[in-house]
Amino acid sequence: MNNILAFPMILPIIAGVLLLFFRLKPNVQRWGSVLTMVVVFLISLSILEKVMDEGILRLDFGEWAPPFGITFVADAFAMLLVTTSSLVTILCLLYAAFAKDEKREKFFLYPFLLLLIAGVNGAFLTGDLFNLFVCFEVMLLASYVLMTLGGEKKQLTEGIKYILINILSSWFFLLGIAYLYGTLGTLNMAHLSQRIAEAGQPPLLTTISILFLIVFSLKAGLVLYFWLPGSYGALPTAVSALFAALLTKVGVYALFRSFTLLFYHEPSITHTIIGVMAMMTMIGGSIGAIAYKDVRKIAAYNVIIAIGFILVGLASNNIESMQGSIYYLVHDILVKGLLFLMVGTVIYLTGKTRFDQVSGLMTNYPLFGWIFLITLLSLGGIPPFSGFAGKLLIGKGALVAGEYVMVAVAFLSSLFVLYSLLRIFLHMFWGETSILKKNQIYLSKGMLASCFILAVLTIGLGLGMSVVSPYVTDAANVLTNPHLYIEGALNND
Amino acid sequence: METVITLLVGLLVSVATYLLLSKNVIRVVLGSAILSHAIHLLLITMGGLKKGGVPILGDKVETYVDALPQALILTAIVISFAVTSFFLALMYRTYQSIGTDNLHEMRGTNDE
Amino acid sequence: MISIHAFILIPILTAFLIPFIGKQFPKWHLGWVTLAVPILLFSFFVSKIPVISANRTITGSIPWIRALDLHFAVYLDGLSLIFTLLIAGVGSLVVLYSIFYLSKEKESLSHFYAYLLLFMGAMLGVVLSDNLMVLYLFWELTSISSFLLIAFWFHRKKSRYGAQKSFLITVGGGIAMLVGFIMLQVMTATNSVQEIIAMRDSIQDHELFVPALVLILLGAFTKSAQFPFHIWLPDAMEAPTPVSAYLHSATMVKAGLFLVARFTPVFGGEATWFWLVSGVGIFTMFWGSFTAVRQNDLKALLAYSTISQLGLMMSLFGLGSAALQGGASIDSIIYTQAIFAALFHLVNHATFKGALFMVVGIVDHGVGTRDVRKLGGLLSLMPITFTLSVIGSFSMAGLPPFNGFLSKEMFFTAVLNAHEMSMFSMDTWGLLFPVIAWIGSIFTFIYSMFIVFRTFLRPYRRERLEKDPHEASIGMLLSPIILCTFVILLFFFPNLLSKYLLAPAMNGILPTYQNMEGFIPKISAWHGFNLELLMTAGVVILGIILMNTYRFWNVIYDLFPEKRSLDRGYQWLLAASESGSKKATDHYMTGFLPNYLYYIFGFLLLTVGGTLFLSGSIVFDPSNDAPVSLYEAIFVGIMGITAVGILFAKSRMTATLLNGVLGYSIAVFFVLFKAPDLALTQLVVETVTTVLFLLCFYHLPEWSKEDRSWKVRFPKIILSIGMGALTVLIALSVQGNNLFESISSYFEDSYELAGGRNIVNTILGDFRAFDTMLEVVVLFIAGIGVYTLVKLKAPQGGDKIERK
Amino acid sequence: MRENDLILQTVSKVAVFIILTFGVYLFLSGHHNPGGGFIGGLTLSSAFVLLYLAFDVESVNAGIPLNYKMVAAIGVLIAIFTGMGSLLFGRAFLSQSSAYFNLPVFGKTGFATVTLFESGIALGVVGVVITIMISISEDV
Repeated sequence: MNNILAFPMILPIIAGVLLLFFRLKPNVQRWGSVLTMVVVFLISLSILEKVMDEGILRLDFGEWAPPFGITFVADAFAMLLVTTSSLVTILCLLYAAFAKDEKREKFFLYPFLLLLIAGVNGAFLTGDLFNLFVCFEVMLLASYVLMTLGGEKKQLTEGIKYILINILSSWFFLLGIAYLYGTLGTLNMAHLSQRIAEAGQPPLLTTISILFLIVFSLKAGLVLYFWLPGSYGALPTAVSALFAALLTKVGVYALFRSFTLLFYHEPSITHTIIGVMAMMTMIGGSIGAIAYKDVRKIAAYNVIIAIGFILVGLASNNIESMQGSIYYLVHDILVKGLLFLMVGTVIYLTGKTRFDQVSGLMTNYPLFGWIFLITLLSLGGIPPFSGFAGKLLIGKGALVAGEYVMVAVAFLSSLFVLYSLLRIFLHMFWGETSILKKNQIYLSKGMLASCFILAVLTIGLGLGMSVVSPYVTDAANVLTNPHLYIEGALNND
Repeated sequence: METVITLLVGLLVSVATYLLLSKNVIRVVLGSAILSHAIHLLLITMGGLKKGGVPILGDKVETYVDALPQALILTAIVISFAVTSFFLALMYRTYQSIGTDNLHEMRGTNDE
Repeated sequence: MISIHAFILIPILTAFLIPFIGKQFPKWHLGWVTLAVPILLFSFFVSKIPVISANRTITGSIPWIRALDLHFAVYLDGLSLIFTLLIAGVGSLVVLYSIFYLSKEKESLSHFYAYLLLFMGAMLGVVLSDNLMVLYLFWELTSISSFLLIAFWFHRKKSRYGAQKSFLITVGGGIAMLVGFIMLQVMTATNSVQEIIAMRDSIQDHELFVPALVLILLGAFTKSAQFPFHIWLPDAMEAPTPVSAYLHSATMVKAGLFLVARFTPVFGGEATWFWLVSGVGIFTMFWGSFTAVRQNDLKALLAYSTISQLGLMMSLFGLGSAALQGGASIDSIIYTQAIFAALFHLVNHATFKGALFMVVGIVDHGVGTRDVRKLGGLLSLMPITFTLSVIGSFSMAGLPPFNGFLSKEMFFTAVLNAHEMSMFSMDTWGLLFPVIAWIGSIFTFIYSMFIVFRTFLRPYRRERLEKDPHEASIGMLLSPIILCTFVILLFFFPNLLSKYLLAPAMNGILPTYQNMEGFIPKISAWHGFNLELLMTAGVVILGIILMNTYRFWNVIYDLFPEKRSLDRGYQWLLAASESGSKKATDHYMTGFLPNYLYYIFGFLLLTVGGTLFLSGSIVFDPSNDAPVSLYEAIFVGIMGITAVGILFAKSRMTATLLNGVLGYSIAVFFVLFKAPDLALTQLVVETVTTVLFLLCFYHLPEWSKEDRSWKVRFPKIILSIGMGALTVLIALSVQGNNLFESISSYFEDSYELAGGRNIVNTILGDFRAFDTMLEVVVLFIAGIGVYTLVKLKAPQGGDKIERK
Repeated sequence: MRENDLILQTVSKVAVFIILTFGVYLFLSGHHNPGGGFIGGLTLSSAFVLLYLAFDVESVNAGIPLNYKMVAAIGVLIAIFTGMGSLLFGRAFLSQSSAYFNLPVFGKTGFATVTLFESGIALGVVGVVITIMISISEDV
């Protein structure tokens, strides 16, 4: 019994609901939510350590043994993501606390953010397919509200699209659950895995697995990313950063879980499709990233490229590529958060959204400019920043798997990443400054602090990647050996 | 019975899909509502129909119908209620704000 | 051996300290602080000459990411020693020169020296790393520091343009190289270059061997500005001149050569390697010199000349790699001499080209322009500078008594030997090498002379210059003087260099040839009347003629107009890919939701349906079905009709009510299907939803008609039927495929287990209480969400970017 | 909204009581018969919905001055904290338990944490549904 496992999800919910009672006390809201996430982060870290010591942990809600009750299962993969997500949430909340968007703060910005992260953490932890659906809904409902919070026209119209596509994918998810339950008669993921293995994944199950692939691809933005660029462009900075860092990652997580734990018997069908989709995503993202001058769009398409890149690891389906994907996921959560904070801050400082409308920010905000350069290099996977290890291993894994075309697309896409962001850097940060000193908007140290910390993290993580290695190795080990997960999630002693 | 209901579900899905592809938001919402109905029906069908008594323990009945899908559907109904009501409110607000319920007019610009 | 690591890190750490020193001690000239670093490095590496020339190597390793086999491993052998000395030596001179070149008042010196030191450390890292990935790290770091230095004056548009170009090309090449490295690692399971060299024989037949080779060469070619990637180098001249002298002629651009030399033991002997390296090299040599002649900007001229000289060295490395074909043998030893020539020229080039760049910088600094159309007659005004330019240019042109003569002669020897090779189908193509080399040398001669004649001789025209010309200060002259001294010294004492530096480097590149007779030649200025000397004479004679008739034949450059240059091609490529991408993305990212749904449904039908049909998993087995009673059938009929009715509803009110009917019918079904809880819930929810629908619709307009044209309707119908059919087919197959008993029989003991008789309710309240709890959270979010949505309205006046 | 719907209003008053009673019944009987927190809560709130339809928002609000957002929040908190109660006894999160008491009037009464949990659910549902209704109808 590991009640502590429930906390990464429950604590934010409690805090979120409690903060409702402090509607007109913005400081309580701000620092209460930051504090909550700090606690959640520390708890997640300790769970992660415990997982390393004791192996996979499990919490049976209501003490109903699996597969009958709902369980939370913490393996290193899930916990790494929970920990990283909580960390990036702290920084986004910190940014929001200094950005002081009082209009939204009064309308429960922080409770919704906390509920969002609750859903995210729940999705990472749950060991039950239907509960995954419910956790998704917690996250999605919160994201729907955040998407439209503020009521600006663009938020509303983009919100309608975002929400409808997600509703659709939720119903497909339910459809998939119905089919799976009809065939296998159970909902616990480990139990499902056992039964699928026993049945040898007949063609029907492969078909159903493709339905799940579509569902999670919609969430992850794999090929079906149509909702993504528009909606991310309509959000306030801190929210967009959190969306970019987390929302798609939950879909990615679900893809990894379902195709390593459940449907891993027919990789020649499923993983081939994933590979093709990953390439399509990278290509679509790459051309999208250089197509527009709107910095938010550029950033959004960069999210898409990364999704494709991470999925190369799943498609290649070996231990190296899995490790690579996990490294890259951890990196991407942090750096996408950073990128969106940077982009949002640029817009805040200049009031302009297109990079050709601004120049010379380096002169006005030098430290900010350097952080942007670091962001750019880190996103491009340049060592010694945090993206390198993942990039390296994904490449290696794909090569070992003989996926040469995929390797080519993946590494070309990182050139597009660099180019798309380099354009922003060259135009907006270099050049003659277009802002006079006296008209310069003050960039508060608090807002800069979040960016700075994330930048330090990407460097520190890059240099100190060996700190993360044991967790990643362990996580990839579980992903490539489903029986480990099953043992951890089902054994009753 | 199962086959009949499945066919009905198929019909509902078709209708829902057709509505979802409309450019009028109201039609789209109706489509989504019908889709959720269809899936709830399908979910209960997946547990097998009328294969026993009402799943309330009593002395008379020996077997019960599969109760788990019912619990899931109950959850799903509530969730779809939550989603639908939020979406309705959004639609209403959007109309209030931009004066249209036509998706074609909600395309947004490409900013360049 | 920790010390070598330390010497890589010292410049990098100092780079980060420099801005702080600058702030703390504003009176200090940062150049002097900086200068200490390369001098320290230089003396350290000089002190290693005895060890290395005794044919030993120094290694050391610090773990970085063990799980990935990433170690900060260093390996100092003869090859890397030459480079370290160049980096530290030329580095010292460049820093010294820059102290007088850059104004302390006007320029941001802390940035300049920080970047320069960063580069120095990175470059040392490149030549000293034994670990592929660490090498890559430093490789990209050189690109980045070069990027920063090129854009040192970042308010200039051209600087930014040049910086972007060099970044894209060199970092792009670096990424290719990285893939090549990963391939090597996949083949050999190690990241250590030396271990890979040892495994050479076992990987030669691997299918990734040639791809890895090509990709690594891409890295080398982009970095060393080989055709057609050379286009970044001329634009890199936007950097301050000391940077051009240092990075873009003496050191960074030679990283590609280093890479080729380092990997010669791995790939040498492979035909692809030979042809790519020597072919691209020789053509670059020609193209660079040919283009250099037409330049009017002295720095551009030097840039093309650098390209040409890099090509020359590249081709020599390529020709020399032939010696490894079929293993080391005394017959092939003659080919190794190409590599020796390359190494020798590498040093020579650094001396004379460095000096020439500094000379150009002095001219630019003194008169305010580098345009040869404005310059002329500076001989009397700047006599020392003139002398230095003569030494540099004549050496570059390959004239005695300067070091360039020696290596140029050896170059001719090498191409002539290559012509006689019997492998790689050289018997057919071999003649091209001496011919192209010779033609290229003629152009080299011409532009070298241009530097001297156009700048210093010709009539002096004051009115075209911005400033009064004057001889530069001794501080500025010191560095080029030292370099020119080397130019001359190396002509007279080349064998000293050969003994202490070139020989160990040769052993590093071609270890299998060590100690063989004739492997290390004796360099002599005079070796009798032979073909090489004849070629040189021809170069001089033809060169002088062509130089004097330049205005008659320069029309041939019109064959290569600016419009169709590679540079324009690059610009076009960028512009076209941007506009093409925009077109493509706009095309499908329409912002129109139904379009997106089309894609999603279409993709779903394609993938799921495709799998369903191709895997043949469709099963239909109604034997287990429960019976259908009449009134059930009627209800099904009603629901069907209601559903279809919605499609044809004229008003949205009708549609909403029909949807309500649908919902209530489902409630009835739930009753029929023994699900009273569901029926109740469905009833209430449907009621509340319908009320909500009506509330919201109250103010909405009547719905507009959909487009009824078949063009719109047809795909809709197809997709709808497809989705319905797919759902049914899978559902039926699932029903025929009940593989396992459901777990739910467990819940039938609900009373004993959880004290409730209503199984569904017990599941909700106990077995799966967590779902229920979250469900309420979902509902809660929706409720508060509706509240915020309705209450929080954006201020009137349209979208404002978040700023308040 | 509508002033003259006197009949509707009268009927509503009666209906509301019936529905309310029914809702409470459903809520309580859920453990052994059809019903439970959700259904009870939904039914209860439908009674309120009816009130709002029959009368205007202001007068209902004047009659029942509650901040329904807070009701919903309290409901959610009750549900969660019931779940967390089991932590105090060293049991897993959301472990339900029941005990029997001999109460003076009701006799032997079962009290299960489930009931508390479900009351949280019901409260949450009521709060949310009414919040939604009020928000939209006030705005209209």
